[in-house]
Amino acid sequence: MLGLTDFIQNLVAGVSVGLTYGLMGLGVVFLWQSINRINFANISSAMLSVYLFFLFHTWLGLSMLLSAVLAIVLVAVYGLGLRYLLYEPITKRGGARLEFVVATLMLTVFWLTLIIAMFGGMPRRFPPLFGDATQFVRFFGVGVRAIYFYMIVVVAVLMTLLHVILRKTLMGKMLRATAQSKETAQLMGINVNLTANLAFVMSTTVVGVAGLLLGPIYFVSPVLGGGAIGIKGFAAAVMGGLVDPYGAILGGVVLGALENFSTLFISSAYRDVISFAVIAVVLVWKPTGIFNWTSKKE
Amino acid sequence: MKLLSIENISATYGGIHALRAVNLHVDSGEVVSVLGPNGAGKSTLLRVISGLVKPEPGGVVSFHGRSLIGVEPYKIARQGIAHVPEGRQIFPDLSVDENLEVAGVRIDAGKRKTKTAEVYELFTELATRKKQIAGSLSGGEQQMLAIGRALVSDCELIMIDEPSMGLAPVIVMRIFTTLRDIMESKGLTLLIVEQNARLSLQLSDRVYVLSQGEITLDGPVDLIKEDEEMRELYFATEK
Amino acid sequence: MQVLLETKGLTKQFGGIIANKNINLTVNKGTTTGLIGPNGSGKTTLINQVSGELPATSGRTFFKGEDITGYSANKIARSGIGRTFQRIRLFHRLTVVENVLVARRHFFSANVLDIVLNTRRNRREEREQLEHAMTLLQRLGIESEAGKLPTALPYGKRRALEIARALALEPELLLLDEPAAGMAKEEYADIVRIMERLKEQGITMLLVEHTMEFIRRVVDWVYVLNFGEVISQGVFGDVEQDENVIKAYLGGDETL
Amino acid sequence: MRKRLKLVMILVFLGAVLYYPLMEENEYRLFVMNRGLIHAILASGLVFLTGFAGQISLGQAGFYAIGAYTSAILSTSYGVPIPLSIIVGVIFSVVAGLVVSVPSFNLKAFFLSLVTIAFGLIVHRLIVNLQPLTGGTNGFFGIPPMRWAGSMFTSNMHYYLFLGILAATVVSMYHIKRSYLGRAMFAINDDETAAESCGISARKAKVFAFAFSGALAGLAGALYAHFAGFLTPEPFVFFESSRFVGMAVVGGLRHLWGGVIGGIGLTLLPETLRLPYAGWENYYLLLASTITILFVVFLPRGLGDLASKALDRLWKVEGATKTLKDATVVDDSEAGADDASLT
Repeated sequence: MLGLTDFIQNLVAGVSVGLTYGLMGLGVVFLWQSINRINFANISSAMLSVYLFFLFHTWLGLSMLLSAVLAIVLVAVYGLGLRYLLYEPITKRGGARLEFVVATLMLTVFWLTLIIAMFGGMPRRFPPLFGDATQFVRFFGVGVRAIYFYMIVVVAVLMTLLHVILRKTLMGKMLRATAQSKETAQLMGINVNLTANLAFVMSTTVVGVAGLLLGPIYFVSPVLGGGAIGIKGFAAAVMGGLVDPYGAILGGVVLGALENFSTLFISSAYRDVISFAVIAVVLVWKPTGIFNWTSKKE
Repeated sequence: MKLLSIENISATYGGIHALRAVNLHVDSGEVVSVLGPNGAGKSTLLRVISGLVKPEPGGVVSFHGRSLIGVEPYKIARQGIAHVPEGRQIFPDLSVDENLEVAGVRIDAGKRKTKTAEVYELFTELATRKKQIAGSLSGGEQQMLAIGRALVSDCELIMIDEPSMGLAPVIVMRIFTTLRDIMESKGLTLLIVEQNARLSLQLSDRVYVLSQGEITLDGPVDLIKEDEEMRELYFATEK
Repeated sequence: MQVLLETKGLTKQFGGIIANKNINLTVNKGTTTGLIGPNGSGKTTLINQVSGELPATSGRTFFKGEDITGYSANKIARSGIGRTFQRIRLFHRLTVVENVLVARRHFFSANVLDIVLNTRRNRREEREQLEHAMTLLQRLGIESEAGKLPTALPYGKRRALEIARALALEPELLLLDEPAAGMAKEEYADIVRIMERLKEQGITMLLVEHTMEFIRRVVDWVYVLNFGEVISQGVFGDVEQDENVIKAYLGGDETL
Repeated sequence: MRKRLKLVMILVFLGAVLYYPLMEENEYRLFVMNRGLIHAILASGLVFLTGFAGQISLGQAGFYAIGAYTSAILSTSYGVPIPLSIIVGVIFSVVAGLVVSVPSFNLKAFFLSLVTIAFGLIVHRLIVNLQPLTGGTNGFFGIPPMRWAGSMFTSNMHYYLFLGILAATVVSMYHIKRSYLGRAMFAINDDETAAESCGISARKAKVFAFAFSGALAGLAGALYAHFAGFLTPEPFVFFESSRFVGMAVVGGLRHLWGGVIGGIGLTLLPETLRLPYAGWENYYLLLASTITILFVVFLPRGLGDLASKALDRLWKVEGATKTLKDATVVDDSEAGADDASLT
């Protein structure tokens, strides 16, 4: 039988991992809202940030914090690169969504093969950015793995920050206005070039952060850039109808919890199948998302 | 003094020749109406001015004597041209306050505040709904918000595309009286595109009639004050 | 006179906005009926409801006495209602004659195997339907454009092609959404000629149009919509004198 | 004169294609070529689905896997004769195609791509997890090879078989494209609303497109199973699906020969890059994905389009009616042929 403590521990584990899926979902939401595209290359942003962090810390000997910051900054710049080296040239040549999908998918394959060619397929130790991964923090008598604690804290801070940016600053409001109607935003004098850049940068950055958070669990390994984890980000985003950032986070949490309990009760072998089934079922049953409070009109 | 000047502008929109060699100008402090039935090219005209539609080469669109052709729409807006688009196009998921705020990106925060306060004074209906999501407003309130956005931007020229569309007569009256008040108190320059001729004529100094993409008539308002002529305009006889 | 199309209390609501309210409309066989009204009065919505593109919120549509409410657009098309669109919609990757052939789909009986093996039956049917399509193009005066892509046609001929495609269904009712919009003068004259010829051939039409001169020339009966409601109907000569109609277009007598 | 040149060129091309395996001394190269032919069959199915009907599938490896494992399991574990097991494999993937087509009824292409990804991943996980049936990650071995007159297929026989099937695929697609079915698919691709107004059921057209492309992927999979002799879940991962779409795009989505060019081209290319230099093994796939990206970015219409334009210039078709910017999208012979058959 499952005791209360076990239940809580599993719940916390599921929810915290789910939060990182939610972050990846945010990456999907930001881009979908601003340019109506899904960027499959963003699947690899999580892997890129982890390997960059590893590279800076282990190879160049920089401090962990500095390495993490540098990795995130580079991933943010990578977002800009995606816009100017991929999105713009394709759009300029009259390429539609499909061309963008194929190009970004191929870019994911590119990064994956590059990482495997350079570092090999075997996982490497993730530098203890969040302290000892095996340590426990005690809350009301329940031991929670420190890493989960960090995940919750980091995502909470990040979400608060995003909330403030989107709701309280002029830049955030401009971003939301552009998402609702690019044309009208232009008529208001909003520089839509700038808001698009911001969307690209934000979308890769959140996924980069998610990568660092997942590092202690998946180690420095190409698994982070493989299909499965990225797809969970999509599943989270789909639950928010691809337009609701809060919906994406909640979607990720539900997905994470679902996964964790299915590992517990069914089998870990079918864990991933659940996320994939969620995507299919939600999209077929309610394509506008089940956690969608943003009333995007068709 | 010519504020806005359009010479020999032609434009195609979806394969249709929406505008054919149109000449038009708006002087500072003037109210100009462009009348014409649906599909005459009125909206396209405004879209050309605000940069959303590219005209065919060879024409001139200038504001303060500076050419607007090829300038990005947001830069045109920042030069002081506010376009209140057809169907209002408020940002439905932004609050009333936020809608007004993003319209004032070309001015500093302090000025934006005074301008916003002025709008709330004009449209008291909006003042009570500051935090409400704009998508939940009624059609008339949305139109007020759309005009309010133009006012907040502290522009020199406001272009309004069919403010009466889809609105009940009482609301249309309300909108037009407010427009008149604004003009009297602030001396704004206005370019109105309308189908509802009777009201917009009462507001205007000069009028252009657009039919099938061409200006068929232009001059001072008295020119077509006669109701019969307006009827002909819409229920046109000769081709 | 025989009633071909009848709507009873047709209503369409988009979220909180009511586009159409309780529309009762009758189209008699062999007549041409016009729908006019200011911008945003719900004319296109009504056409789209009849053609099945938009499901009605409430109300029913009857065609040849049969209740076609809720039928899919393709089923309605096959039951004998052809249509054109406000902004011309052609298949730009298919040639002009192929555009027409698309609407001949249900005059083929060849199955997949016939097609893959290109049997004699398939070849014969293709030939027959091609001839039929060419005759239609000829009727609309665009047979010399058969092998071109629609993007190569001038605007007026694109409209003619769209009408030819609708006629390929051998429809009993033709819905035309602003057939003369955006036409240059010569093109306009062509389209009026086409409409007059269709009338002579006894084709029933329901059309939305803004050019009043066009309405005057081709329409037998006209409905005026404003705010999604029918505010007047009758022959055009009467309707254009109706104060309500004038008010809808020009505005009321209010002074500022 | 031009006509004779065309004929000569076609004959030379045909001769080269038929003669190739006889002069190929490198067994490995022939093996790669055979895989290229299999990929060409599969990529043709994607050209059909995406280029013709405008639907997207990023889960094509799923259909490929269903065909492969069905035929492998039936023939190995249950002793079903190979031709029959292949047919059942195809039927299974057609059924899967029918199921996957359902979401396409009301999902825009984009959301659909997510559903198809999910489908591909689920199939992959099932293969990994249903170990007793599929061998899981250890692989499925001992699949009987195809036989002719009692002896096992040689590489050359495989080549001619695959080539024949590929040719039949292209011919079928050609006929479908020129039929009411093809027109219906092009129509829903261009404008679904307008197609419906012409009496075309968009649903039926989509179901057909998914079934047909599923059949080709399943067939390719079944052929691969008996050709390779063993199966692992590896070739059926998510990224393989994107490689297949990449093949179709590089070949030219809207071109009849797109799948053939892309399928063979993108299979041979990385292998060619692999051979000459030692130490390149790790990087040849990198180059392959780079090349695909460059193609998509700089030549979104694909190689097939480029080739057909070049050939056109070669025989300088007089009075070619499709000179407009969209001329690339329809097969060039078509318009002329229609005109000709009328007069």
